[in-house]
Amino acid sequence: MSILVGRETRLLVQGITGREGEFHARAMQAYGTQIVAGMTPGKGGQRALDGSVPVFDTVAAAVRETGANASCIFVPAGGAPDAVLEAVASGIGTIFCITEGIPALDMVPVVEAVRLAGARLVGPNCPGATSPGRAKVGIIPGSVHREGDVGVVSRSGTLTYEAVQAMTDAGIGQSTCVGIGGDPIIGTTFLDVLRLFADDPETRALVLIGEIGGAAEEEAAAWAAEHLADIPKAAFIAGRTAPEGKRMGHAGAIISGGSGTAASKVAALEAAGFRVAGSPTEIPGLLRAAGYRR
Amino acid sequence: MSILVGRETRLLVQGITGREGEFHARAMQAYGTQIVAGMTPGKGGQRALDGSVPVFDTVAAAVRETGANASCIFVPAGGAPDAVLEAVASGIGTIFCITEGIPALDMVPVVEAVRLAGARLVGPNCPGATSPGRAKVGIIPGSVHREGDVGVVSRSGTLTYEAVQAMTDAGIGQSTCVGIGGDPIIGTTFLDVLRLFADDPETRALVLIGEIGGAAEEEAAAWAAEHLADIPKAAFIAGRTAPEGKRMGHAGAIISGGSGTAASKVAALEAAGFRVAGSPTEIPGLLRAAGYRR
Amino acid sequence: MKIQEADAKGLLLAQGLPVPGWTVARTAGEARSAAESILAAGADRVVIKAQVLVGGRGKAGGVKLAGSADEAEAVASAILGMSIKGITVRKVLVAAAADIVKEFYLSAVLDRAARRILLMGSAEGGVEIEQVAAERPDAIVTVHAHPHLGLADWQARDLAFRMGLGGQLKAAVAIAKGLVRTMHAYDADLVEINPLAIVREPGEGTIVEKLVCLDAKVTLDDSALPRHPELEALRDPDEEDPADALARAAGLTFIRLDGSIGCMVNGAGLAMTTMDLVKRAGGEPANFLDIGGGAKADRVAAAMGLILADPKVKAILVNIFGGITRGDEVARGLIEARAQQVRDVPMVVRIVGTNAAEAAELLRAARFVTAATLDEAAAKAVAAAASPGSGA
Amino acid sequence: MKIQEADAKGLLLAQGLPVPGWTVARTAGEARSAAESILAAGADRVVIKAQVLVGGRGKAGGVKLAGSADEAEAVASAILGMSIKGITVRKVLVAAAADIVKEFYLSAVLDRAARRILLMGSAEGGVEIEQVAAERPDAIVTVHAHPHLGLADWQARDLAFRMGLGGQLKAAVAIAKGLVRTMHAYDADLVEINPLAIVREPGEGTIVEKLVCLDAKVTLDDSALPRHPELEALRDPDEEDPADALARAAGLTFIRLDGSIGCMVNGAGLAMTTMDLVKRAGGEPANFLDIGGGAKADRVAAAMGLILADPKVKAILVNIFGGITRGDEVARGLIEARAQQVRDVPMVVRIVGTNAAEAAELLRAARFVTAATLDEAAAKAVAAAASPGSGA
Repeated sequence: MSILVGRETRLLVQGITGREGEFHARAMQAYGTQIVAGMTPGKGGQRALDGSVPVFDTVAAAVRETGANASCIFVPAGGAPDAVLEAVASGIGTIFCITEGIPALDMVPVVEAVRLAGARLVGPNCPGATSPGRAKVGIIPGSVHREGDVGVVSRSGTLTYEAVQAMTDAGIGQSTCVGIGGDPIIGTTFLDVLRLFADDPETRALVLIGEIGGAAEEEAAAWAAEHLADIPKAAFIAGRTAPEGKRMGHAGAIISGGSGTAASKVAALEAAGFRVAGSPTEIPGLLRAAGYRR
Repeated sequence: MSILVGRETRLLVQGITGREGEFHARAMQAYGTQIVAGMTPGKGGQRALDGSVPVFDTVAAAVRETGANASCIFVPAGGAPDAVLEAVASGIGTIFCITEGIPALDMVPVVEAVRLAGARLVGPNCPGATSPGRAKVGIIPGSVHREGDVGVVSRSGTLTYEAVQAMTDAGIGQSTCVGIGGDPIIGTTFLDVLRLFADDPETRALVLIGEIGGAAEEEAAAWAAEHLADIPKAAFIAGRTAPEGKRMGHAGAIISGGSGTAASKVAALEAAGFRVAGSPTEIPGLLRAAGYRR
Repeated sequence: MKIQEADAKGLLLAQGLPVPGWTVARTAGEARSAAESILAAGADRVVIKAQVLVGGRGKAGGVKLAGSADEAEAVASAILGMSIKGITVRKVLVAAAADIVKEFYLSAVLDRAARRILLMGSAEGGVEIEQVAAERPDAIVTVHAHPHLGLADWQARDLAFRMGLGGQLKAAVAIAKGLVRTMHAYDADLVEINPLAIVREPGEGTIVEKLVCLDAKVTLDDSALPRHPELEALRDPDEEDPADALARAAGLTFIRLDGSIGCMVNGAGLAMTTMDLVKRAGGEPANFLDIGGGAKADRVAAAMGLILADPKVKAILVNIFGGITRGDEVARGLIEARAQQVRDVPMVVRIVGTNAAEAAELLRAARFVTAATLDEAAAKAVAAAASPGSGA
Repeated sequence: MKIQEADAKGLLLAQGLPVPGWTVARTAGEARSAAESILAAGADRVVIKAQVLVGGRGKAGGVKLAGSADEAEAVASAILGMSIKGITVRKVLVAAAADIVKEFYLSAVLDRAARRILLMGSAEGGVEIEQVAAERPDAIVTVHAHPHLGLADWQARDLAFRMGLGGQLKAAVAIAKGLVRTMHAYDADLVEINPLAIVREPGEGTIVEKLVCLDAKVTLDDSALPRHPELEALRDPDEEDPADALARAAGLTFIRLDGSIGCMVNGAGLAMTTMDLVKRAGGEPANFLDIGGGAKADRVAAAMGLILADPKVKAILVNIFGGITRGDEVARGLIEARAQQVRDVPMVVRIVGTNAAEAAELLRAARFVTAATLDEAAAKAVAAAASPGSGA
């Protein structure tokens, strides 16, 4: 098994006819993801990805005609919140929003609508998720992965690739890698992903890649201490040397007045049984030191 | 038993220090309703109804201090939607909004919030509900009632009193009388009330008092045909002679293009086993003709 | 409250919707000069439309085209003063006749059953939507605005695609959202565009197709008028029964009818029931009159004045069920009103409920004809109207 | 984006919040004439406040009172040009000194954990809220605006009562709702009033107490600035590092730091990690620089220019993990940038991921120093910075 994406994923790509949407849809399809539909208003009736994927005007039509059960959104920031709402209202259960630059207040009503509908939104401004050997949704390069049983969850993009590549190079494969996104308002938190991993029988170790700012890593650590005590766990926190009060690109990466510091996160993670790496390359070694065998 | 209001009702009166609020709170108390709290922002700490009822600044404080579980709202139209939201958010389960003249679009988000919270709103612009001998909430004159087992539901105010008085004069008592209000957007429909009566073992007959306009009576009749087939049922529809296209005071009382006519309502009710009266005074006789014995 | 087409278009325009220009004319001369300007600006023809609050003005001959200023004057002259369903036309709207490619229907309406705003669209525009609904219900597509989030873009797009407006997607979305915005901005309970039309317009050196609102119908929520004082000015005094204005000022709900028995009742449902019972007893009500809750003596006097102002009234039936309303207050108002009464009309009074005993005593002392039940009151009033002079 | 107090007050005023008047002065002379007007209008004293985007200006001597125009000129003269936390004061705000009865704190902030707007209030205003939070957390009261319905009146009332503002209920509710409205109107992620104060003001022949916003702090959501072009004008060019403006124009995220190793990375998390590893290897990063996703050659060249413009930079570390970004594009950008490079600074390049092989070939041909892992790259860059001339 795996979480969020897998062989059962029947993916709709919202914004499939855009430059980014098409590029990544192609990469997802090449990886083996079942892309059953594309959607771009006004382009219904066309076919995308060399004719292999039907394009619809509305998500409702795509769902009705193809049984799509997950969606990946590449719609520009101005239309992305609406795209999420359309997916939710049309019965899509798992939605990945890759779009970056969405004003934070636009997402406030959207995440609430997602919650009320009992759907799951990952992102926005996230790289997506990959269940190696099964499916990838989003923009994580497929080449960094290896099939396996370590669950990876991260706030950032390229840093995740770095960490996953290090694992793959060391022969450690992943059950699912999830990038939750670095925006202020996101649909799925570290804790949400840990809960999913806890219920996944094929995930036998965990890697958490956090950043300074906020308290999401601490919250996740506290939960893991109680519910994931028995499996090997490693972590990495970016921004240990970032100066206070400066915003390092990610909205999350700002520290003020001692809260959200790397030190507080490292302490919380270590207290919860995570081995915390000083560099992404140390993660494989720390997993093994924590008892991971594969 | 009874529905909506009863001996277990611990009533909060929102707007208790206003002229209407105080007048009717006094009448409710005189009828035997347990009024445990009043609420008027800025008058917290005072006592109303000759010192017998504490007044709070917020509904939350009233609930916390007195265990209020129902509320009756006499707040002016401008503040009434907010008063409903406050009651809902503070955990009040049953809310009667007596206020008239609330713009319809103001109620659209409010009834949705009530629905999402799983609470019940009766009204706005309704006379309230009385469970004779137990409690009355709202403005229905207590004197018209008699304890009994006939459930009454109505869209209007004084017409309800007329019908109930006729029953009382004929020796037929009521389990609960509910006025659902005549506004375009109301929290509780005829159908909702029929469902409650259907679950009330002490309600052994039904009286429905409708009006021209809309399709709520037809909808309720269809449900009653299926779920309330076995009990005596009588009905009255006001506006049989109202001219088409004219709005007769109640927002509901407008007919256009044949829908919502008295004829369609009478037909639907008769098809569902209701005996339909030509005058409110005929209701007792029709109930007896339908098999009601008391 | 209903408002006229020109006023409805003004509201839509203020909300940013595409409404082609128009002029309102009160005389044939004004219509002529409006037509001159429009024709001079390049239009082939003008359309002249009667401004009345009743439907079916097209069938009644209230909408005509004109190809010249002379013709416009003649047409306007014919329409102004015309009676449509009993309403005299006092204004016409003059606009360039559109070059219509295709007509659609689009409206936003408060859906009571669903308790949210409903958008209704159809590719069959320009005809009465009730007729489309009856004959080809599949030709009507609908979507509900979310009660908290409003009408989302995707909902508007979905509606547009289903209406066959995919080719005008952006404009259709803007208009659909604009209708909902208009409802909220003015507390309208209906905003209807029929026809919404694709028209040909001269563009930059070429002909462009545009989606525009060619007609507009807006009705406002009376309960919300207090917070839109500017909209009160859109009430058309020409078209309103003077009695309506008096009633509104006195806080009464009054509707004039054709019969001979004046009714004064508290509560709309009871007022309708009273009318029904008058009719059942063989009479015809002269009006619907709800004096509302908690009516005091002065409001009763005003109500009596309204009823007596109608020369058709031959008897009066007063039916009060006291709840908030106190019976003795009503009785005092009646006694006072009768004292000032110039016309001798029989009156039957029934007062029950709050302070009914005090009321009964006052009425007895003043020698009013009373009744114990509503049926009895109706019967007595009908009898009184049938035999003038027999009353109070 | 942070904006200055005077600009923040302007936004609040535009949203209808009660903000006493102020003037911005760039010279002591301007401050003098502003003070003259204010004193002539009846104020006893004026307050002169440094306009800088850093906190703690009061402690730093950037806020002073003056009782005369002379004194105002002298005070302004002292504050203008003063350096507060490294920022030179170029503007002061001049306003009538308020007659404060009691100070409160009120703010609206985007609460990431709860994913909704949080209102935070305290009866302990005028001091840093972080200090109140640390010392007396019970003195802070909060409420979340509903994510769909916004801040309801009852929530604002509840907050006001708990803040001890029951005596100014209407004003407090209006201000609390105004803060949320301000957040939405400008896509702010923080709107803070500290102090919110009850002040005495001369009323109609008497002294009245009023609730007003005496200070204001607003930060804007950078992601939303494209839809508020008018707010871009509030960015203070005086206070901004010129490199920031260049970076913004090129679509880069750049933060200048104190070290000697320039970093160019794609992705914020990876960029922070690169800094961390430079430090771990014994070096000090000269900057944080995220070239973003899908960076093309020209953006790489712009980034290189920014790094080289810093004279402290003694070595450059380029770390690219290609996902959306193509490694060969970056390599070409680097080769081009080096060709135009005026200053000889050693460079260590690591490119992995998409098109890494093509990149490696280009870099090899151009004789760049490369590294396989990030740790290796960091170590090489630190070594290069330590021994100048040893690099590429």
